[in-house]
Amino acid sequence: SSPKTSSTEGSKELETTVETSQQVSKSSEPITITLGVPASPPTLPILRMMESRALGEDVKIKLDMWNEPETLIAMTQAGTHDMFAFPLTVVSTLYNKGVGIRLMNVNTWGVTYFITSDPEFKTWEDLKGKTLYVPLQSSPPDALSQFFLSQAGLTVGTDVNIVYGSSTEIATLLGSGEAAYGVMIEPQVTKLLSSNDKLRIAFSFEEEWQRVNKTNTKIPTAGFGATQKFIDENPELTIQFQEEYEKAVKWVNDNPAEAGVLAEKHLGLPAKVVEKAIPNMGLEFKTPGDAKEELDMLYKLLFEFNPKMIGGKIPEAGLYYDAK
Amino acid sequence: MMRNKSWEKPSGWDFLLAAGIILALWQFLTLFFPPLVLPSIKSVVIKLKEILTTPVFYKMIGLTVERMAIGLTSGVLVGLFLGILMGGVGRFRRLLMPMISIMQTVPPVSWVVLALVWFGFNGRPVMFIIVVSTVPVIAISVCEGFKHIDSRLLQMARLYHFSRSKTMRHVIFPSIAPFFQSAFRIALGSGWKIAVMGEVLTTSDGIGGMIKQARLNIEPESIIAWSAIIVGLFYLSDLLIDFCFRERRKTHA
Amino acid sequence: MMRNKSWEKPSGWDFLLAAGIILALWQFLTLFFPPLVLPSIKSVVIKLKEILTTPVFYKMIGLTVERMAIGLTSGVLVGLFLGILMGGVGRFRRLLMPMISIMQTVPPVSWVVLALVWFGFNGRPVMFIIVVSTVPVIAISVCEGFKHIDSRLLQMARLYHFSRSKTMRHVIFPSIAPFFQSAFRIALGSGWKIAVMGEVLTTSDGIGGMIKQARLNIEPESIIAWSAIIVGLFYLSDLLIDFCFRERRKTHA
Amino acid sequence: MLEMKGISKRLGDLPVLSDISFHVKEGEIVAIIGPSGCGKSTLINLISKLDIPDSGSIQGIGDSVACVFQDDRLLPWRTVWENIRLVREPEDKGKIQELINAVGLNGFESYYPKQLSGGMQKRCGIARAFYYKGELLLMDEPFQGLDYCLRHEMLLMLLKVWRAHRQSVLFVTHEIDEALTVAGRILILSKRPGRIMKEIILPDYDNRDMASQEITTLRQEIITFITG
Amino acid sequence: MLEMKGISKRLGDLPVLSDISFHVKEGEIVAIIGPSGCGKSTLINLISKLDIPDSGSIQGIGDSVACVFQDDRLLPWRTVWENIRLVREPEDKGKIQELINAVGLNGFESYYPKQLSGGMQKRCGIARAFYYKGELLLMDEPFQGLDYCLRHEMLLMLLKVWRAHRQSVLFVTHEIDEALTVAGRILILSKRPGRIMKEIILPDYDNRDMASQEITTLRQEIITFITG
Ligand SMILES: Nc1ncnc2c1ncn2[C@@H]1O[C@H](COP(=O)(O)OP(=O)(O)OP(=O)(O)O)[C@@H](O)[C@H]1O
Ligand SMILES: Nc1ncnc2c1ncn2[C@@H]1O[C@H](COP(=O)(O)OP(=O)(O)OP(=O)(O)O)[C@@H](O)[C@H]1O
Ligand SMILES: [Mg+2]
Ligand SMILES: [Mg+2]
Repeated sequence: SSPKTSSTEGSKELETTVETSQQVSKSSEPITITLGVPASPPTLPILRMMESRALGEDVKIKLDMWNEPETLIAMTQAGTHDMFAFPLTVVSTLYNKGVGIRLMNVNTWGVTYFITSDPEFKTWEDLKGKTLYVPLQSSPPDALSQFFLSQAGLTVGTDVNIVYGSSTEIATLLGSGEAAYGVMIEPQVTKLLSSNDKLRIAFSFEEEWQRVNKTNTKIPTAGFGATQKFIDENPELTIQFQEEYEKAVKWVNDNPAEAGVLAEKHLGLPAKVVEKAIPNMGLEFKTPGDAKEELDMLYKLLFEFNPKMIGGKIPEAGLYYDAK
Repeated sequence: MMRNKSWEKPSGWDFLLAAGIILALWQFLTLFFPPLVLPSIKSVVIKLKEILTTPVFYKMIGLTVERMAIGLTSGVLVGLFLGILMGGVGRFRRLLMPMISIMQTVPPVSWVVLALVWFGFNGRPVMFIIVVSTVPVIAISVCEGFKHIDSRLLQMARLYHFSRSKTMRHVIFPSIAPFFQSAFRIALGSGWKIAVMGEVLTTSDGIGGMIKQARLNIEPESIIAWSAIIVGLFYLSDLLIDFCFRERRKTHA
Repeated sequence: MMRNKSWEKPSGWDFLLAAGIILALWQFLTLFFPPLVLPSIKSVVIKLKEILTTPVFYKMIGLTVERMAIGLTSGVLVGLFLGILMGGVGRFRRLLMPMISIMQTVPPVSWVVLALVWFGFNGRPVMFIIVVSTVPVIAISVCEGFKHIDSRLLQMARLYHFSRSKTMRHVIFPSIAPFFQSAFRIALGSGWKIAVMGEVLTTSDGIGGMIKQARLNIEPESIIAWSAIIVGLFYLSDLLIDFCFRERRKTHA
Repeated sequence: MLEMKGISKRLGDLPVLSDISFHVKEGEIVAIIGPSGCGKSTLINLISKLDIPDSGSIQGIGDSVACVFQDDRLLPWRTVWENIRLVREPEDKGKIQELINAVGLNGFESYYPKQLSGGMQKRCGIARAFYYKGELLLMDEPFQGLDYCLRHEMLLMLLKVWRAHRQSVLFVTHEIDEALTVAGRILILSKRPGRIMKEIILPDYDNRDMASQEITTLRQEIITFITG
Repeated sequence: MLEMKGISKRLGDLPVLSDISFHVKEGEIVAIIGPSGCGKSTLINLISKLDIPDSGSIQGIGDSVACVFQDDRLLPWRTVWENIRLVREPEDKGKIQELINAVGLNGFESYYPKQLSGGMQKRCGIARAFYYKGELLLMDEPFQGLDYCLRHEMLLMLLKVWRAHRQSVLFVTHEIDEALTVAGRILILSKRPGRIMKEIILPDYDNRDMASQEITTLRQEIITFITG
């Protein structure tokens, strides 16, 4: 692949350009929004917003990456960061643990796929007597996998053996043919499929979810949030951010190639892979109000699976940010 | 040797004092940091109680203990063997040192996939990780110890035609013992941490698996409670090994 | 001291031979494992070339080198200081050893949030992680070294009223030097690994950040290439430190 | 100067010294003779405060005691010059060189102890003790391992230094002739546990002739005493 | 037995031995006398193959050489008994005890070297060398640090053992009387670099009387030679 720039590298570059532009409009008061984001799909719209200066010349966006939960916790606790992109489990847990944080929108849906190299494999029932590789025990993909397995009448441990690993290791094992059945998330799915043509997506969890529950709701995965403090201090900017973010999500879906280039530049993700993955990444903007039904379903399922995953209880409505 | 009274085992009082200082510091820091950053002593104690009264957790502890015991023992034996080879024969040192350095400097994430494919998801990669991090510590120390063997005693052994094994037992081992001991102490201490990190990396059971889950569920008090259990295990193992060494010394001296 | 010819620095040939063995082993293993598990030598070399011709990567390497240099230096100094305190005064040893043990056994995930909140997201937690893992290695070794100081020389120093600092410089330091050296060698070797693991845990730049990215993108050849760079850095640092030690010895002997 | 009263000492289970009382006057050279293992070095340790007696009192020792140790105790990682230099500050280059010449180590100033022969190490220890200029000089078999000529030279040097500075000297030896040459008094210790068996007062240095009848008689007396 | 031809040796930059040639016959005791630092211990090292000469040849040494080292070289972590026992297998308990008694270490069998006095360590080294029963016995100032009586006893013991086993002995000493008592021949070395200056052949042991005129003359001869 081609040379990549690192994330912070990119953020610094942007800062300087923004700073020079600030000198043009000295009159208004400049403000910096500090974001904590993982190198994953919800970050793509932010990159677009930074490039297009969607929030105007006075608003500087500073990106910090979080990859381990510790970093995110520290970001929420140190008071240094204003907004975050995070999985919906994490935001619920943090909220339930008393962190002053709001979910502004849900932006990622689905993204979990069942990958296999077994040409015979058709339904969950075919897993009987097999080993399934799942990234991260007690993560939503695990909860969903177990949910689908039980719906198919299979018992974990006796009918199906589940092996957990980190998503990198699971991907590697699938790609190298050491594992035949695995659960993966985008954008690694796209990367994985391009590395081994025996592999195929057997089904997306989204479709399974709709099939099993007989609905047409989707599975919400991740969203964007802000601290209560930031919202209180910058109500207008928050609304503006929300609007711009929605636009940026659309832009990413409409311009996967350009989004891929941005991802490579700032996140170090390969442009081609991101471009190919964007249609599968389930990027869609919904306010918490609009996504209420899906959120409730998800949280209910996770709560029944393991309450600790969402911080012990289904989050109250206070979690959801409402512009009005 | 400088063996005066102050070299005896920690007196109980000083130990309690040390524990007190640590707890006081902790308590003090909780005044400044929110519980997600630094959980309160109380919440950790509650969690600890929960862990220590739940049978399934004993199984997890047992798994880690087993991995640690096997990994450390093999690592120490291999390290000792390689250290003696390297210390005794310059050629071996020049050949093996680069490999030892690679073992030591390459982060586990680089070869953990290989270890998983090789050993499976059954916890054996954890042992492998412990071995890989123990071997260099022991081997390098032992090899360094060789440099400081009194060559006059080696000459004596040669003159009196000590067999190779006799020279080993009576000249070389006692000379490198202090180096081995300090290395062993280091390997034992870090071993527990490495066992847990290996578990975080390659399995979902054992203490590492519990910590991984606690991380995922954002339960810092649980992470700290498990860490306290690791520290406790370290102390137990330290006492045990001290006891064994002392028994040995008694019968051999 | 057993300083015969075979204790000289690795002869070039043996080093090449060692490198050859490692590469051959690698090549051999690639026959059995798919490239995702163990990438081919060629793909890694290509990646290495790419890294070494891209300026921005030098910045990443520089970041890691800087963190390592600061972390290791502070860790060694603090470790030396604590080791001397513990070795010299039994009371300090009993008080400090539990804290050293905790530093050593508690996995970084337990306190990394605290470190992040405390030191910020600027890479300083990485240095802190290096310090925390270096201090016990040095302190325990130095403390162990104290046990093996020849008490007859200490008596001599007392008789001739050596000042405290003179006794330090001329009796104690030279006696514990071999222990310090072996500990330093261990800390240096593991230091690079720990720096990288610390970066994986707390930042997204430096070599650790690059490895994390490579993991995310499932590019094992990139992971291995970066690991090779770490090994190279270790060798450079080892040479550098060897050189400094030798210069010092020249002027002081 | 030095006053020991009723000193006893056990090492481990072994009674090593038992009820030792003696004194060394200001500017006196006292020689101690006794069988190997009777506690002479232990006695030296007690006087130099490196060990404490089980009972009895030691008095009158100032703070500056120099010692030629039986086992040398040179710093292995320092050169001959450094080993000597370190015991007194500021460095007196002329004096150090003079002493190094006197003990015949010139040319070996920058040798490390392990590069010296046994006798040369001993001599380095002697030079160090002299350089320190203690009020009390303890010497534990200092000329052991030196050859016939050197031993004679060293004795002369000791007497010369002593005449110049008149420090008190306590001198452990196995050589009766050495004691007869250099001491003002000789103490003879018993087998372990060491007790003082006999004290022999020697004639003035000025009218002491090693070939004289008096000395020959004394020598014979000592020999009969210790062999008998 | 032992035949040395044109041996030279440098240590560092220092020429230590220069063109040494001599021999030791089967069952002969040869004493070596020489100033401190002249290379006697270096010579012993060469003979015991612990070091190699720069030039010259050493021949006729079998495989079993015992040595009383000048610096003892006891294993610090082994007891007196163990230090002796280790040099020969299988363990001959009776013999070990006999030797320990002979050197006067009975009661100290389970002491560690650092718990012994200097002279006692030396004696432990002597017992060890005797226990080994080498064809060639090298002794580097073996009785240094022993008292008058012990030294005499040790000399007698050496002669007794020698009479029984007739092994060859090379014996370094600074004590002329020791050499005169025990040696068949005496070699006198020069100052560093050591060369053989003089060889003195002594009368038969059977008609050797230390008080005899012959011995007195020899002693005087040696003294004049080394002081001259
Ligand atoms: N650390 C110790 N533990 C037990 N016994 C000891 C210790 N140190 C010395 N001894 C014993 O004390 C006795 C006297 O020892 P010391 O060194 O004083 O003898 P010495 O008169 O100097 O003999 P030498 O003339 O051989 O040097 C010896 O019997 C020795 O075994
Ligand atoms: N490793 C070394 N490097 C340099 N010179 C050395 C070394 N070892 C010994 N020498 C020198 O070799 C010379 C002879 O030493 P050796 O020990 O043989 O003397 P010796 O005759 O046994 O003296 P002594 O009677 O004092 O024991 C000494 O001048 C010493 O400084
Ligand atoms: Mg003594
Ligand atoms: Mg010698």
